[in-house]
Amino acid sequence: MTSVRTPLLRAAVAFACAAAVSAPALASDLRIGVASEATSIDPHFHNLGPNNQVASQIFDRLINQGDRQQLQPGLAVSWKPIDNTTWEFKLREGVTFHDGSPFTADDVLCTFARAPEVPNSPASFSTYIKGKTFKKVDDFTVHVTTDEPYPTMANDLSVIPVISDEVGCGATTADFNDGKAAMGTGPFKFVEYVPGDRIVLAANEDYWGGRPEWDKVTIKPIKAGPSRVAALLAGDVDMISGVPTTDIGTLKETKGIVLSQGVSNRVIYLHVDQFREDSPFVKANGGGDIKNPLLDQKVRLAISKAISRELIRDRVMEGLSIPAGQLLPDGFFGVSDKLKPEAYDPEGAKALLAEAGVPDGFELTIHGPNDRYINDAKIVEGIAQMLTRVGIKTKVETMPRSVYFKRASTGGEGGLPEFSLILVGWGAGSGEASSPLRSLIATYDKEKGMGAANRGRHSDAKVDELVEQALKTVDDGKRAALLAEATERAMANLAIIPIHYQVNTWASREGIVYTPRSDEYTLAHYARSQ
Amino acid sequence: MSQTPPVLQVEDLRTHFFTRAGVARAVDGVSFSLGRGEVMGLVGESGSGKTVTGFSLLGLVDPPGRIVGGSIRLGGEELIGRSERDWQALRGTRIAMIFQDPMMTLNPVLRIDTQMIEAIRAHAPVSEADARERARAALARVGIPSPDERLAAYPHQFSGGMRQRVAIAIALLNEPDVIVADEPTTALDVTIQAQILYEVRKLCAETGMAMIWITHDLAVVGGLADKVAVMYAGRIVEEGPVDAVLDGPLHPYTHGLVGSVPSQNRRGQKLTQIPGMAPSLLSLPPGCSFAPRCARADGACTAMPDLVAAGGDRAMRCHHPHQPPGETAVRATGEVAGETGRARA
Amino acid sequence: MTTPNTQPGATPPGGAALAAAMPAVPPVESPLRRFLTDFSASWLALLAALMLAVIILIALFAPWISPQDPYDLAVVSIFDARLPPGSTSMEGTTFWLGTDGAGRDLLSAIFYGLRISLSVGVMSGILAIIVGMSVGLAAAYAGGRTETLIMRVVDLQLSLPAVLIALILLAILGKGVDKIIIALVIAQWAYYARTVRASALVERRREYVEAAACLGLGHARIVFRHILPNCVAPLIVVGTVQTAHAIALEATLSFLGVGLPLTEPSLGLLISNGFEYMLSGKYWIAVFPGVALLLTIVSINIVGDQLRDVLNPRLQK
Amino acid sequence: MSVFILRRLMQSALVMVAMAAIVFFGMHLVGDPVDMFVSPDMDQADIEQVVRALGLDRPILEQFWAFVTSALQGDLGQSFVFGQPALGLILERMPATLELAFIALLMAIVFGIPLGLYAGLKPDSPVSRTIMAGSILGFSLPTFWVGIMLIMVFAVMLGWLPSTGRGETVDVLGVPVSFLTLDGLRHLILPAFNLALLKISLVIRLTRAGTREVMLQDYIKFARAKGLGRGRIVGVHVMKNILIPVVTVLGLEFGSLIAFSVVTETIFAWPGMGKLLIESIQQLDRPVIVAYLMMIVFLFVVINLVVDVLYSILDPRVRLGDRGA
Repeated sequence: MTSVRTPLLRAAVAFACAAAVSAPALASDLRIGVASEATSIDPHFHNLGPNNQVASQIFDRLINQGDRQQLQPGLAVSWKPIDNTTWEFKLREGVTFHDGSPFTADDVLCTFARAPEVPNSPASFSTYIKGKTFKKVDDFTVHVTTDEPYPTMANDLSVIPVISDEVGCGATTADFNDGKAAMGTGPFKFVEYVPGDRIVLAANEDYWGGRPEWDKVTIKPIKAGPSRVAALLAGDVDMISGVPTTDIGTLKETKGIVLSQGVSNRVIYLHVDQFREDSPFVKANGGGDIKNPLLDQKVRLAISKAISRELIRDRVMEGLSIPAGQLLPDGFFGVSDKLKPEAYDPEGAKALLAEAGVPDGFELTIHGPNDRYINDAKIVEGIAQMLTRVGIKTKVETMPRSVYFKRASTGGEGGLPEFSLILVGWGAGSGEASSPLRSLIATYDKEKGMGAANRGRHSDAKVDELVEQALKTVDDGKRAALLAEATERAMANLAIIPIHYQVNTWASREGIVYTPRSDEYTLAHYARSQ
Repeated sequence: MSQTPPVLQVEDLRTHFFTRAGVARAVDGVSFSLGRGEVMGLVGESGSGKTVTGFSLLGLVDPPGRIVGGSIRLGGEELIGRSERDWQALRGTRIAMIFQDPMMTLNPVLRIDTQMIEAIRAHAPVSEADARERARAALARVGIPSPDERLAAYPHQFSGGMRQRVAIAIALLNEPDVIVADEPTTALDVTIQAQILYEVRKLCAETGMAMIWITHDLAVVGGLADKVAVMYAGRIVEEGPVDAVLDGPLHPYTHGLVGSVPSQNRRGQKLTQIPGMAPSLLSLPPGCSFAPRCARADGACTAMPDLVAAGGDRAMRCHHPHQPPGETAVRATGEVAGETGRARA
Repeated sequence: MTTPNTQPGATPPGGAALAAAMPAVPPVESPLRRFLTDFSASWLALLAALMLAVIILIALFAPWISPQDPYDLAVVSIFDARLPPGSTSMEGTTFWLGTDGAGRDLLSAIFYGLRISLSVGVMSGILAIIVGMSVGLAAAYAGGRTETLIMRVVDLQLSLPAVLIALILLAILGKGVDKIIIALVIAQWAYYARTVRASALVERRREYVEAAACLGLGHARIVFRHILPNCVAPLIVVGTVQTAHAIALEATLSFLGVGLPLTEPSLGLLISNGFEYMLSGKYWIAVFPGVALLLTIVSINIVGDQLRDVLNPRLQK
Repeated sequence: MSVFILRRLMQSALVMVAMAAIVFFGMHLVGDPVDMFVSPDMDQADIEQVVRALGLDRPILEQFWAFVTSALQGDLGQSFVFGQPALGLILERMPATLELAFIALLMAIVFGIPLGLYAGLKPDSPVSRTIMAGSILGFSLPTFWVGIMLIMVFAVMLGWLPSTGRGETVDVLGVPVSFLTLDGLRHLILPAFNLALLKISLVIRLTRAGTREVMLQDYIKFARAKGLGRGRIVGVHVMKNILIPVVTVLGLEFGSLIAFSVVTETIFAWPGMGKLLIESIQQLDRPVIVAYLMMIVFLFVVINLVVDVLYSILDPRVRLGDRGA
């Protein structure tokens, strides 16, 4: 395919280069265009990507996550289990908040007391805090105890920003938003928050990790993809996140623009109805009733084989995805090194369908969101095309996430998931395979808090057992092995059908390099000038 | 009257409309003259070109219409060929116009004083206060009670008759030499019509203004005008002193018109009517335009008759005129005209 | 022979005076003929009407003239996605206008999209006319309190912008052609109600309606035989404008993500999908559907404009 | 007059209640906002905790009743997404939207009336035909398409104007406005023009139609017969007559400007309440949607009142009481 381009666009690009080169802001200013807006400066208000992203720059955590979500010393310099149910955290000394007050264990205690209790919070951090007792041993030592062995302690505490006892803990969300309480220890100080328009940060001269490079950081939410790209081309921002896949080709060829790409912790996969004999969106050819063929592992495997992940990568994602064979990309904790993406094999798929007793396929509707993941609706459409080609006559229905997720979770009879085959994504916030295993694969169980997002209701006692065991195993090596085993078993059964891992793209003007993060956050201190 | 030099002299005025369907000769060779204080009735059916004649006199003919020839002399000055700026300076000062429908001639969203004062200040550097005083006086002159209050009113607060008085007052503001009144009383009640006719007549006599009264109503002309011109299809077919023409019409068309007016003198007589309809100006028959509707028409009428003098200041355009009532009659009408002229003065 | 003073193009600024000066000519033409003559007085309007006819034909016969069935997922392949105009598919068909992000032949997608956009516009228009007409007629005919009440509702509805109403409704109703038609009808019926009432009021006060009532004709007969036919002209004018408006509105709603389902794209959805490609150099995905939509709306609007000029008695003196 | 205003307010209060009810119950049917908010790692108990905290576990009628009772005390509820009072969120973003809409309105008048006048006075000139063709285009082009083209041309290609955002603001009486700073003004131009385009076309058409009609009136001919200059005739006699429909329609269209700002604000990342609305719809933030609509209805009532007053000032034939009765 040759790239045909109108003179207009060529001119646009040429002008854009000139603009980008001739009108950069002061070298020490960084203006970032981001796709989604933080809803609050209060770091505990909502456990939500955009909010956490802003909080990560103003606040530190006890343990910070690196670019691949590896755990790094943050406000804690070291952490270790001192017995089966107690973890000890040694805190960093000599750290001050932006208002100059010193950081001590009191701040840690008050943080974990406040975080689960923020009024009106649509999703608090209580998940990571409940069942834990925090104890101050001295000003720079904190003990955390749990009832059972708790191996993911460090992961849990790596998501909660630490605020100041003095000004933060008694403050309301509004106090954070207008800056009064927004005192952290992070690399940047809060300057200004204009809802809908910008968040302005300034360098924390005394940051314990060294003064950040940027004097001033302006974060502008620009929701529409093309507008975001245009803002970069026009020189209104220095860097943007969430570059639409459609524009990557152009930006690559644009002088004065550099791209950074990195795999995300987000896997895009299909959830398959595995609990109903009579699945609402599966029909026999011609529309009659049929026993749900998706219950058959062979049919699920056929679906997996029918999908060309490479074609989706090349044609839908413009090269920006990595075909997936499990729940997290290589290199993350607890992934299996044995699992490879299912190869495209339409003939094999047809053979499997025949084996499963549906040689002529059946009729199916696949559902998906159209505003949640990168190119979500297009992926769904591509998958439907491929399934149709092996005989599963597939219709497509996509909808905004506002409607989709409720129906996908509880829209059916009796509050059960409504659909038969759905496209969903999962980002492992903690960077461990335990996260998707626990929520997506484990048997749906309210009591135990397992399988909360298991919309296919796959259930395998063996997997459950392995996951539960892993969640109690403190030893990292053993835990990783257990998680890998659980994953392998689940994948063999096609508990879910993984499609790909998202690859995220940032674009910046020449002279700025962004270190891509697998958690998709855009952080000013990960941008460096050359 | 005829000794004094005419205020307005129109000769061979031709105003044509250039439409895609062809050229409409709305006014085609109209000539007349008007002396100081003289009132001329311009009579004709709708579409006969009388209104366009009126507009031509003020240079208000809009495209696709255009004055294509002839001469209009106002106080001896030739107007045709003047720039729009010159015309603008003349309008309202030397020659003014009153329109047919009093409901439509005043701008509904502007107060009366605005509309009057602008008419004065468009022509002379008069102070606002002076202009207002003149406006007030003008309103008083046309018989509007409590003019001070009425100045601040909007047109919709007046009745039709009152509005026409206001329009007349506006036309009078700058004391023009000639007023063209285009059927100003047609839309009004008969009683109000009579009042206004009386007052207009009086004003002309007082100020020495000449007036062209355009109408289709011969009865009105009879009571108001000194002389009358009858138009048909863009041409004057008959003209002369008003009583002479009305009493003894020469042209068959005038004859028809007079015959169709009910009058006390002819009570019990049958009203005549003119058969047929006014012709389209785009498809005029060759020769006499009236021929198709004329009982007297014959082969001769395929040639256009000239406007010929018929004695006693009269002229007509016909190959087969009705018999003039004779010399005595002519003299008699002259006397009558003179008498009425004196009586009115 | 045409009468000069009824040509809208020839109506000069001084038309009132001219009309007064012109002799009346007996009407020699049928109303339809005169309408046609008047309408074709503007070559632009004629061109637009012609264009509209072509567009309607394309929409009607899309399934037979399209190279591909863009809704058949067995035919469409993402393997063919984003091919430039003139490319050839793996099966050998030529994509004259290229393909979109899902591998649909753009030409076919545009033909089918026209079909959906037009039917959404026309269907919602017709339904809105029916609703609006009934309400407007009821108001005008009933008078009194009923009328006041109805017209208050109409006023309120009119004061709320259509795009807002449709946006909220679609957020509640969800996606789909039927849903968007419902939303558009609810957003637009009031325009028709107002138009019909206005014309009906004028007609109701005419002598002939009173005469008909005096003759003891039934309500229905008076409404349908006497009042309704006189509301048709303004309805046609409002209807064309509103149809164009509905098509544009549907495009906007699709852009905002609450319009039609992705797999059966209307023109608006094609454009809003193409919007993503605006800066990408794959101009055809955005431009061709845009041109098609533009041509459609512009021709409807030009035709509507001309209809208004021709049917407007006030400019017709 | 006060009876008239009172009656209007009563009616709009009714509409506001009806609107709130429809949206309240409608949104309830659509989806569960909690599915949108929860973070992936939360288990079922945590999710239920959120549902309880937001009061979504209670029967819908009870929720509505709670909403109505607190609304009567001026509290329209807390945003699910922001955790702040919904009304406050809207009021916070309202100045940006109003500023955009006002500037757009101004543009509509400044560009629309002269162009429309010209086209009306010389309907057959090539310039007029161009103006009218342009207005049909302006009428037909979808706002979002024009928006991105404006960014392409003026921000990306020419680099004259910034592509997105609001720019520098200064506080006037505690309200941040951007038209008083150069930077703010530069940021305003493109989005305001984008929003105004439709209205410019509308004003051109209204003005042209009005001018053509007014120019045919006898009172214009009479004004010419008075010897008035063209300037006075067009500037006073024509203008004052066409201003009546233009002002009336524009006043009513101000509402639609605010509505269409949803599109413009999304494209230009303008921090107004339109953007808030579309985001709230996407996230099912019911309290904000309900509050937005009630706000809009209230705003429209005010606008309609202002239009009525303006109308009565412009057109002496209309007096206020006549229309309300």
